[in-house]
Amino acid sequence: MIDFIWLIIGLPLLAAILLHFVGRYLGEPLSGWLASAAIGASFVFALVAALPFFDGGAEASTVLLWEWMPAIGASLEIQWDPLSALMTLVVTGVGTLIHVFAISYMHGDPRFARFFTDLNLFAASMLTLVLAGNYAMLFLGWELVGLCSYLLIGFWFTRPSAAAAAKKAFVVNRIGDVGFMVALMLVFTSFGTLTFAGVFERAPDVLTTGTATAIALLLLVGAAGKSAQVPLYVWLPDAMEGPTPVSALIHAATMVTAGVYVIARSAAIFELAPAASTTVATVGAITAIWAATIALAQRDIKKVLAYSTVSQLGYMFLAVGSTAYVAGIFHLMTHAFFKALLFLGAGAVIHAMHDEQDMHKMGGLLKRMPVTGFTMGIATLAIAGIPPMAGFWSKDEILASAFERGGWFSFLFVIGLVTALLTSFYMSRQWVLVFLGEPRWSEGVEPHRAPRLMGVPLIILAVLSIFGGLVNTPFRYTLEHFLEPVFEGISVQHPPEGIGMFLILAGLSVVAGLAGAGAAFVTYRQPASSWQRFEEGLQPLWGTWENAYRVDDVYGGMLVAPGKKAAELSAFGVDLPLIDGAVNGIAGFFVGLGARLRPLQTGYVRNYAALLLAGAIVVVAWLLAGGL
Amino acid sequence: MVESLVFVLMAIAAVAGAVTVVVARNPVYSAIGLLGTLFAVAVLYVLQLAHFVAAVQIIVYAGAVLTLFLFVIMLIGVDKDETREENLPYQRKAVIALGSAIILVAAGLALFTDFQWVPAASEALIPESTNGTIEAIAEPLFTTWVVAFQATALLLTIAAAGAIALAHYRKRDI
Amino acid sequence: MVDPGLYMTVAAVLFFIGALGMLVRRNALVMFMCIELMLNAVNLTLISAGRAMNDINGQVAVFFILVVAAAEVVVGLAIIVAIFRRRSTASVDELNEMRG
Amino acid sequence: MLSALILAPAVAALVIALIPARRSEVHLPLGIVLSIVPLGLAGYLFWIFEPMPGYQHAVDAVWYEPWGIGWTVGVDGISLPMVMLTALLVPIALGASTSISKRTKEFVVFTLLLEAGMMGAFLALDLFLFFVFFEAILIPMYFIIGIWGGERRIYASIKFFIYTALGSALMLAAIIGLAFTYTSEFGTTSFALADLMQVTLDQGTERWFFAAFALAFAIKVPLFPFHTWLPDAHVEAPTAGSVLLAAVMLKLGTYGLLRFNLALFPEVSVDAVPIMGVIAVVGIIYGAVVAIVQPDLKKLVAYSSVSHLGFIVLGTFALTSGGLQGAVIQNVNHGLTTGALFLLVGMLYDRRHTKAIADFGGLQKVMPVFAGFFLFMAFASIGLPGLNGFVGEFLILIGSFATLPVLAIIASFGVLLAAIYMLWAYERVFTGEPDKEENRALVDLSPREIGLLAPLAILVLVIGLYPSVLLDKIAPSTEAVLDHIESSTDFVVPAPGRLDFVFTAGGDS
Amino acid sequence: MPTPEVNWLAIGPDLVLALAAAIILLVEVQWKPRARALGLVAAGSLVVASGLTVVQWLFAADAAGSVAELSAFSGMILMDGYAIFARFALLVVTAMGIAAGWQFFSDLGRRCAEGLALVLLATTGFSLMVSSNNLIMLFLGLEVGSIALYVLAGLTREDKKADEAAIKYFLMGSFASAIFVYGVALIYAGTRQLTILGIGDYLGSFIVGSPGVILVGIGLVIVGLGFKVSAAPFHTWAPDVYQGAPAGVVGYLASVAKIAGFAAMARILLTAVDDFGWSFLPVIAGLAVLSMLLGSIMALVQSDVRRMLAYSGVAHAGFILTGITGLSSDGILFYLAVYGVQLVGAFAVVAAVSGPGGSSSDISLYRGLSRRSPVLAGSLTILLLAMAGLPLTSGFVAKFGVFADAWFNGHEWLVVVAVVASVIAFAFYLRIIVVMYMEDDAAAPIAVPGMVRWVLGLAVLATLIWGILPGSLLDIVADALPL
Repeated sequence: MIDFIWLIIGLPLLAAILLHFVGRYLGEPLSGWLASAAIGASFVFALVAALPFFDGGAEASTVLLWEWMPAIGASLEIQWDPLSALMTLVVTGVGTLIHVFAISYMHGDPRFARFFTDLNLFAASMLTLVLAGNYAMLFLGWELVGLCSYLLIGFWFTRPSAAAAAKKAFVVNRIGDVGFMVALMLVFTSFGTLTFAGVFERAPDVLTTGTATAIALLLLVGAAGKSAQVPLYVWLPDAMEGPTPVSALIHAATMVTAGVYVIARSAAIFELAPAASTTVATVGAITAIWAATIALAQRDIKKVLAYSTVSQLGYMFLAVGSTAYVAGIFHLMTHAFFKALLFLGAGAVIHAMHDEQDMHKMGGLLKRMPVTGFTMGIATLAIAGIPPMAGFWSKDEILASAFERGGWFSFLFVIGLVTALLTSFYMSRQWVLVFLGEPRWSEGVEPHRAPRLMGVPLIILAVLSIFGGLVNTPFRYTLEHFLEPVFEGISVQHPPEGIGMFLILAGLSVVAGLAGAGAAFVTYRQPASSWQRFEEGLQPLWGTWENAYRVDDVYGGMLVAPGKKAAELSAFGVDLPLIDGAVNGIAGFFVGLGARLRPLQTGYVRNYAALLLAGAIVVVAWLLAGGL
Repeated sequence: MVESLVFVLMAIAAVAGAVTVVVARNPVYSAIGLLGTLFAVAVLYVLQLAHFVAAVQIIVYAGAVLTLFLFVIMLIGVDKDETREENLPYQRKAVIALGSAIILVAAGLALFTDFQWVPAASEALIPESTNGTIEAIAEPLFTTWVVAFQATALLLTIAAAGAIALAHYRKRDI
Repeated sequence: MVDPGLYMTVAAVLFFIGALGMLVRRNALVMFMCIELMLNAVNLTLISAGRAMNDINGQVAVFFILVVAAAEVVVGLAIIVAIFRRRSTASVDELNEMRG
Repeated sequence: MLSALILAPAVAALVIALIPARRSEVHLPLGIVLSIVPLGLAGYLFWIFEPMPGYQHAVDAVWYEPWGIGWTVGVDGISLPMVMLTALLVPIALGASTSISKRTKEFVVFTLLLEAGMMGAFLALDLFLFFVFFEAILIPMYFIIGIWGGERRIYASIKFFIYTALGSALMLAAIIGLAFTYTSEFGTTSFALADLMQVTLDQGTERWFFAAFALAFAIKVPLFPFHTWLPDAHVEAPTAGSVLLAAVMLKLGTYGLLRFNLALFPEVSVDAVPIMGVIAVVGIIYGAVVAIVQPDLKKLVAYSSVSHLGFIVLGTFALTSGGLQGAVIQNVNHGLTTGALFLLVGMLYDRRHTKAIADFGGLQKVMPVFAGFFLFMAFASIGLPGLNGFVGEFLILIGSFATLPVLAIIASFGVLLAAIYMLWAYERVFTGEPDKEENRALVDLSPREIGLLAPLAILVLVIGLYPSVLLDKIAPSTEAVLDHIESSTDFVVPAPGRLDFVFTAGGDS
Repeated sequence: MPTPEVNWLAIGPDLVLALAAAIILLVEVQWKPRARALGLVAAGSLVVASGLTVVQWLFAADAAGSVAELSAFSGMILMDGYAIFARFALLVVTAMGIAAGWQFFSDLGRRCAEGLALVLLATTGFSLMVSSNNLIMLFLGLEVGSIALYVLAGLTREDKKADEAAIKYFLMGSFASAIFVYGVALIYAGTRQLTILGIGDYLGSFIVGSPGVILVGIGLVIVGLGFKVSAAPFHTWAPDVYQGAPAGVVGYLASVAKIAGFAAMARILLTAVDDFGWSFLPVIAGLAVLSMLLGSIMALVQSDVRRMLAYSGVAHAGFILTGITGLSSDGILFYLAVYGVQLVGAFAVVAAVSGPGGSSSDISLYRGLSRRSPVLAGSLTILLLAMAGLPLTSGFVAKFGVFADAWFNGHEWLVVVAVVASVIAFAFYLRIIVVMYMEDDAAAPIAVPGMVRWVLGLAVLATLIWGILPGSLLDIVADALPL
């Protein structure tokens, strides 16, 4: 079994290659089904392969595929342990559903097959990332998912905005990757290897706190880039230019959570760098509330989800930062369910509204598309943290752990709580704006119920969003035990013991959730005019949020523009005139010298004679001077 | 005693002639000056027992060469005064500079070094050894120097052929 | 008797004058005479040196230099005549088509 | 074997030259066919090459005994990849030259002569012989640029020639000096690398000689600030010229630094590590920054070469196994990707007769296959893991971190900048709607062109995922270089897993 | 009654040439034969002379450097390998020169005889010069050669530039000769010796108390010969003469003057007054630097190919002087041989491009030459690259040789200057190539005379062979040592 573990990556990859070459002949929907089948198969395979872990018996095992860069101890090896297994299941599971959804969503697109090629390639890359047995291979997947995100965001490349967004995503990610690379340099130089086993085993003996912190923070930089944390989150909202299934799969469920995964994976290093962990948590908390506020005021249905994703990722960072790794992973999983569901639902809505994304032009859709409506409703409740939805358990565990950690973290706990409030508010706002109230559709738009093929994944995800939380309910902590072997020897933060404390905290977050949701209902059930007045009333704050604090403009003004200036200066102000000028100058100097000397050759014999005599005198004088 | 007197006179004559060659505005005068120098130098030869060479000097130079010079001067009619003003830029300055430079070098040699004209001079002069009679010259000329003597033939051939090639216009060529 | 050095000094002076003459006269013929002056200086040097060193070869050498001088004269005058035929001038200052 | 490798192209050139010019239709095809021969030989060489230190298949024939010069050629893990690269790219470059309309015959002849020269330069183990080839290849390249180039071809070709010759001239002086030192130490005269490696120079002299060699190679690479001939040469050169120039000829510089500077002047090389490192890193960043705003695709790729080659030099002077292996393999990688990029730009130029980025837009819609190849190669040169560029740069970065941590960190920003200029260029050229009228009619790649690009693409992928295919053969030789340096200086190659080293050695950069 | 010591072999080649010259002149007066016949006579004499030279070589090889056997005419003439090699080079260059300029000679009409005779006599003179042991003898040879060249320079009448060249060459030449011979006289005064070997022995065995006069003599000798080889600053005549002299002879004129002048200079400096090396080598080095830089830089700005070649010749003089600072005769001989051949070949192309009777050699005439005459363009390219010193050509080997010698003799800095200068020189060689290959021009194709083809073929072949297999010539020059 374990020897064929590579099939998990291999199947989607194979499908991708196949589709790349024969896809256009398969056409739709066949190529879509092929892709879905591939990833589905690897889900099944992963499930079977993961069975041993459920009874906690099996050991983690690594499989060496082949040497990659021996000089730096980098090889392609798969590590199969509960954590990677869990991630694999999430990726393949959610992935399969989204694939299926996409078959009908992408219906009619001229580059249908290409889309599934890229989607499968992404799946393969993501699996490479989570199955990697060493940092080098992890980085391989890390970058490949970035590539696929680039390809898929820019899938509709004829839209300049899409192309720009794709480039932005990749470049911003690259900024993080620089940090990541430097981290790897440090790791290799300290350990002489990049394999997880080797590194984590010897970390305590090898690493000084200083180095550990350095590595950890650099990893954080990388993670912040990939997982859209402050200040590198700006690419994610733009990434919504991609087709909605892409947003669901890459920019909600899987890729963006890679950062969380890496930090959890590197727990052994963070263990030695508490300061770094605190930083992670703080970054997470800030991101969470920052993005939540922005999400409040968005009109674009997908932008709301995008910022909520950023915010939720902030939660996960808060979790892993407060070393509640399991909680982080847990939330990662549940979030994958309900956020994927939300995106797919939004996709269905957009599909139905003929690519209308402005929520002000929606409303009253519940009657038209009940399945979508209800499933999205469930997801909204889930994300709002209303029990017994999945989101409740995971989010609550995060907050509880942060609270339990105490000190600075209790402040972060408060932020988290406030964010919870905001979250439920803007999510409910969205749901209400889209599905309730009177239709505000622009004329000609005739919403139709989502095709069945779209509906099925929605329902499945809805179910998961409801019961997904039960894998790690308090006091049973199935997931906790499942992941124990991964984090053994590492102090993992747990929620407070004792039912009382738990109830208090849970109560708090539930209250927050309900309050937010209630407020949203109250506000947005009323006719448009009134809630528009409400939003007006919150100016200018509301406007600032709507414009996402103008961060893009700030970056543009502070980084991009000056950078371009600098480049132009060095190209046309330094390179051409100075450096090249010097080269040509030297050449010109000799030619000029020649022209200067030419008159010496006057053509007059008597001048020649004078020159000759002068030469003679010099020669003789020199000889005498040297010889006597 | 006598030798010294003659030497002084002839040295002056030679230099005077040379100066004439350079400064005379009329080529004819220059030629006459050259003639004077040649004669004076010939006498200096005689003073040093180079009788044969002196004779050749008079015959070949004064006789043939100089006549040729005058002949050409007349032929191409440049026997008229030339202006003295210098129309080449810097030439005059150059001449002055170079002249003084040479004098400086010479003065330096004479004053600051134990300059000897003939460091290899033998202490005792043996007049017979350099008594330039015809026999004395002929003997090395036709033994040691014979090949050089032959080479002079080439020289004269070239002179002849060259003169023809340059100056002799056959009817066809004109 | 007179020190040979004096003779050679005179020769040097002649050579010097001849050399400067090359620079100051623009008439090809006169320049040419200056060259003759220089050759005479050489001859005088050779003879004086030879005498000082009891060596007859100095005089023999002079003989050859005389021949060379003669040959040079012939060719030189031929060239001057050829030029004069075409340009009717003997001034080298008017010959500077080629320069630079 | 190796002699055949060098002589085969020369003979081929001769054959072509003997065909009368009016049979212009046969020259190019025949040239391509004949240039397969060296490729075959190289392939066979690769097959029989034993992964072990030292030179293999060495030939040592006396050339002129009194001068101690000889036809001394041999191949090791450092030169083998370069030979492969040369042999592979010449047929491709020729295949890409169907648009050469005038004087096809001369073109093919010059290209083949160029190949012979480059082979010789990579295989020569006698400094005299090396210099002969090193200098001789200027001539065909000069003609290729000067005759078949663009408008400012003459300026570019002369600049290229003089500039490169200047560097090598001083190297010649240094070579003579080395030989002289050898003679005064050992009595006999010799120019063989193996012999000259034994001379002991006083530090002053060694510094001068090192500088002379380094300058020659720095101009060839080209390292900042000697790079300005490169953009001109590339912009003006015909496609084949650009490909061979970028892919192979520049490598003579990096190869020379690795093969000669490190071997002949270990002492100074060790001292020079910080300096060369700084120069290299400045090149990396500077080249990339300048590339961002280039209005011309070829110029952009040219400046990107400056940046990439900076990595190679950095790796070379990192003096760690990672760095050296990275440098060698990056030679190949840069050859493949940049060569391919120049091919692509050339194909575009053949269709559209412009290289200005501003003239394009939305090409992905009209020529998707072309766009696909371009994006592929672009990502390869960005250093995307899984493609070859990453292998080299990652090895170099990690390898050099042990010796020059600060520089390595700065250098890693080059990777970021690469993404910026490549993707921005891609965005402007390929995405959006093809709004310009001329662009709408463009036809996608022909099977021939795909055939030219496919092998490169495949190699890019293979090296990216299974670099051992090269590294196994490279590693012994690079290790030998390090052993030589360690044995002849008190330098200790930083062993991985000794972080303390970093922060002690970190100071000096 | 003493008798002259005669050794016919020693002067055999010269005798043959002189005889041929005489025959040509006399026959012409009497029978007015066609040019071709005269040409055949000249060619035959050159062949015979070369043959005799080879015999001399074999003889010298047996003699193995014994002064007694190798010096003839009571030490007036030397028959050492050095002289023989230089003479052979002169003969080859002469043959090539005549062949290349045959167009010109046959066009001379009735004066063809004089032309050929002068060429042969000039060669005779120079070959005596390179083989003479006696400075006066050397001076005689020099004058024989030079005077003949003066005439040749002014031989054509179609072109006014010719006689300007002639008079300039003549006046400056005589001036330089006078200076040279004065130097000889002073050396004589200082050493009582006129023979090179004698001077060498004398200076080797005695410490001269006040060497001032000898030093002045050496200086003047350097100046006189420096003029012949057109080393800066005594080069001023070269550009004008190269440009003005008839295209048919200028190649010959340039190369024989260089070969003979340098052969003589090297012999005097390296065997006669070598004990003063410590005092004159710096001066030589200075002249070398000046020549290399001035020549290269001035050539950059020329628009006339002949002037360009003249200045490049100045630069080459500098390189050869560099070789003299290396105190190695063989490097110099190699350089002279290959450079002489290249020069004749290059000027053969120049003559062909200027066309019969044509005297202009402006660079614009060379536009698109590669189309109009691939042969000319191709060979000129190779020859120029050789002059530039690109590898695989004889020029590179030659440069490398002299540089190495100079370095080995402790003139590192000079070598550095030299390599830089040679890079500057690349620029103008390339310029000609650019014009020929990279600028197209629809001018009419050029017909290349068969003779010229042969000459070019020979020159190119030699250039490449000696470049790729230098041993073939280096082994010979290695034996061609002066006594």
